[in-house]
Amino acid sequence: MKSGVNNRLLVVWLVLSAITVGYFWMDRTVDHDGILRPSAVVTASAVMIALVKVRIIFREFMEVRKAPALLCRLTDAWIAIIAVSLLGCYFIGSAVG
Amino acid sequence: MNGRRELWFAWWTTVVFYQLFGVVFFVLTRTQPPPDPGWDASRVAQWFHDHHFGLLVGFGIMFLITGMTAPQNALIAYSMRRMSVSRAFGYSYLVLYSLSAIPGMLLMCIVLTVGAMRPDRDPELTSWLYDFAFLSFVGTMGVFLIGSLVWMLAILIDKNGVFPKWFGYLNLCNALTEVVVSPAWIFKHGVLAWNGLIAWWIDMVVFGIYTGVFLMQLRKMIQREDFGDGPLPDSAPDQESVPSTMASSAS
Amino acid sequence: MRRTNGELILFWTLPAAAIIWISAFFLFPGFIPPMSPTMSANQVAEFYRDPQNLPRIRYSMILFNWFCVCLIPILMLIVMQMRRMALRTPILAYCMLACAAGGPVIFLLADLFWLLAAFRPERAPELTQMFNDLAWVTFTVQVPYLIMQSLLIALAIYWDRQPHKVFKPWVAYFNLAIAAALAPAAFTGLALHGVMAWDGLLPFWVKNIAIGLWIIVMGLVLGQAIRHQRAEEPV
Amino acid sequence: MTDKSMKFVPGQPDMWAFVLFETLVFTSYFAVYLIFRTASPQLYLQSQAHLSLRIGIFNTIVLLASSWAVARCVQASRDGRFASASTNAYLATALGFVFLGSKIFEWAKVIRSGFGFSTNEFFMHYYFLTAIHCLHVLIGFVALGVIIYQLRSPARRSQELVETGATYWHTVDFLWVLIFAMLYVVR
Repeated sequence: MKSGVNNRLLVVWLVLSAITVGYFWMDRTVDHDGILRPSAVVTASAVMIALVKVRIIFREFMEVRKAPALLCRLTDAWIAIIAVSLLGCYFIGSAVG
Repeated sequence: MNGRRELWFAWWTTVVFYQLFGVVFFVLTRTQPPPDPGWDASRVAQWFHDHHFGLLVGFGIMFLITGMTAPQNALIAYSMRRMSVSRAFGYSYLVLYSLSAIPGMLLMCIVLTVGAMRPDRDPELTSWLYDFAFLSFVGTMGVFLIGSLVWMLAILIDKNGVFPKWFGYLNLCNALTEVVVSPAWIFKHGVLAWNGLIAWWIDMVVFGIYTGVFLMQLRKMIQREDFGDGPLPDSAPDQESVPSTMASSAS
Repeated sequence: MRRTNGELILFWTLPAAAIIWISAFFLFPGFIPPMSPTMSANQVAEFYRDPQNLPRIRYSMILFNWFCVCLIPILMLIVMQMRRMALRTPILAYCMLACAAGGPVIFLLADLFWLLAAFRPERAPELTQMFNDLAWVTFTVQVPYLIMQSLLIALAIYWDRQPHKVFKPWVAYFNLAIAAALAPAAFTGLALHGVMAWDGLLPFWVKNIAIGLWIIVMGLVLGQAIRHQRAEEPV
Repeated sequence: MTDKSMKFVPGQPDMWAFVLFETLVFTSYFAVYLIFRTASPQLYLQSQAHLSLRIGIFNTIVLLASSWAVARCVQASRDGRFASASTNAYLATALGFVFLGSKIFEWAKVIRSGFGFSTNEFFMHYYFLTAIHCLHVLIGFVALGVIIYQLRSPARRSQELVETGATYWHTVDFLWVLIFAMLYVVR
């Protein structure tokens, strides 16, 4: 039972690390011929992937999974707030600028 | 014998002080939100010209009332005296925060008064006074930083339950704003300048929340105070029935 | 033989310090009569460059630099007396402690500005004038903690409900009057001439006489209170 | 295991208040950064190209591993396996120092390439965000120290404090995940 719990944590860490390494691939796809260009798709996916990782950390490492519903909802609400503010700032800023 | 009224005196003085502080800095002198650090000398001279009377009257009021910061520091020091921690915490806070008012606020009031007094002064000198004033005001950090950390530590290790622990952690948030403001010494433009989005606006919101919360927490503490030295009761005692040791010679 | 607690020694430093304060006050050539804020930059520079004035400015301000903080032990003795009053909490004593640090330090700042102005009188007159302004404004507006101290003492006496009060009630009224006399000095920035200028009736004469009077009167009642305390308390 | 049926808040709920508040503060920093970024995208893109994504990913994985160690520490301590809990706490601290060292290495590298705090807007944000996060890491060492101190003596061993310290350390971790995405990946 105990090792089962610890294996779960190991899997969580492996998943998180794999997602992180995935950024490599994402970074490569945007640039052609070494020219840097802004990309709303990359930005939006980077933010969303980061938030997925944050949510996994909340749920698994920080044990929100086992916590009362209030804390679950609060952390989810916070992730929504972060997503809305970051993407909102980026897209509104891009539209205005 | 009413010990609580001594505490209420300190609390109300603090509340009134913050009201007046807000009026003077945000309305009368217009020094908050702060003007631009990137202005050239003639624009700075123009600013002094535009706010001549506001500055002189506003800071006159500050010179009159800055003493009202003393009861606030005293009350916070008293809150630590009520905790299970050493008296050294309360005394440290008292000294740190009493010290902080001079470089952290009065110096600005004095220097801007000097700047506003002589509109015919060489704009280069006026501009130096302007920098001196705002940088001493926003750039006095250590006393507030260490003071907040002292209060935080006292709250976190206290066993008498004077304040909730989350309020201790909030002190850490306030202490961090003093770190965030430090680039104001380096940047004349942008979000980290003394009027910047991060160094001023976000810090001000955190400080505003912190101030509001600590006033409420001190209020609660006074309501619950039983003048003993054990755990602070959750609700207010009806009477001050606990025998007084300090005032026993009084009646 | 009673144990020496040193309070009387601290108390008797007051007359000694007062003599030094008074001599330094009269030694500084800018106090009698007070320098006018309407002096031009060149006049201010001349004042500091005058070989008659320069040594007197420096020596008087060095004296103040040494001894202006001598007020702090006296304030601490007042704090000790406040702790004897019939107060439930030490909060007023803490307030006094908080004020005690402030007052003399503001004076110390003014002292530094004067010494800076006098250090290189050959500097551009505008700079000397600016330091002189900083010194005079700081010196004149040093009232906030002195006002608060007086109000705190008055409040403490009012709340000190016991048959033998530590300080008599008239001391409270006296302190209120002093606080009122100090208040106008806060607004000295508003005028370069007239009664409100830093050399005017209210910010200079009334304020400084009030401070002097407060030190003398509080010194006397403090001495009395300490004597009573020593008579009352067992050896 | 009774975990499924028993709902509990890990550590002091008070620490959660701090975590949520501090997350909001950081979100506001990120929002400011993104707004200014969209105002001059080329400047940010070209400056960003001087950062090494490799070091960023390495840092992220190290900090994730440190978080993982702390999570193991909490579970071990809850099961009464204090020796294992201590080992994991030390491991987390060591990984924290690896992160710190690699951070300092990266700063030194960027400074040597001629990009300082006041070089341009991007690097201002870069140094500001990484430095304020680094400060949180340093405070995190105090939290880890509290955990280790709690585990060392049978007389103390407050599970609540262990969990509270762990919650703080995970916060340091997920804030870095966000900062990493902001500084290294966002386009």
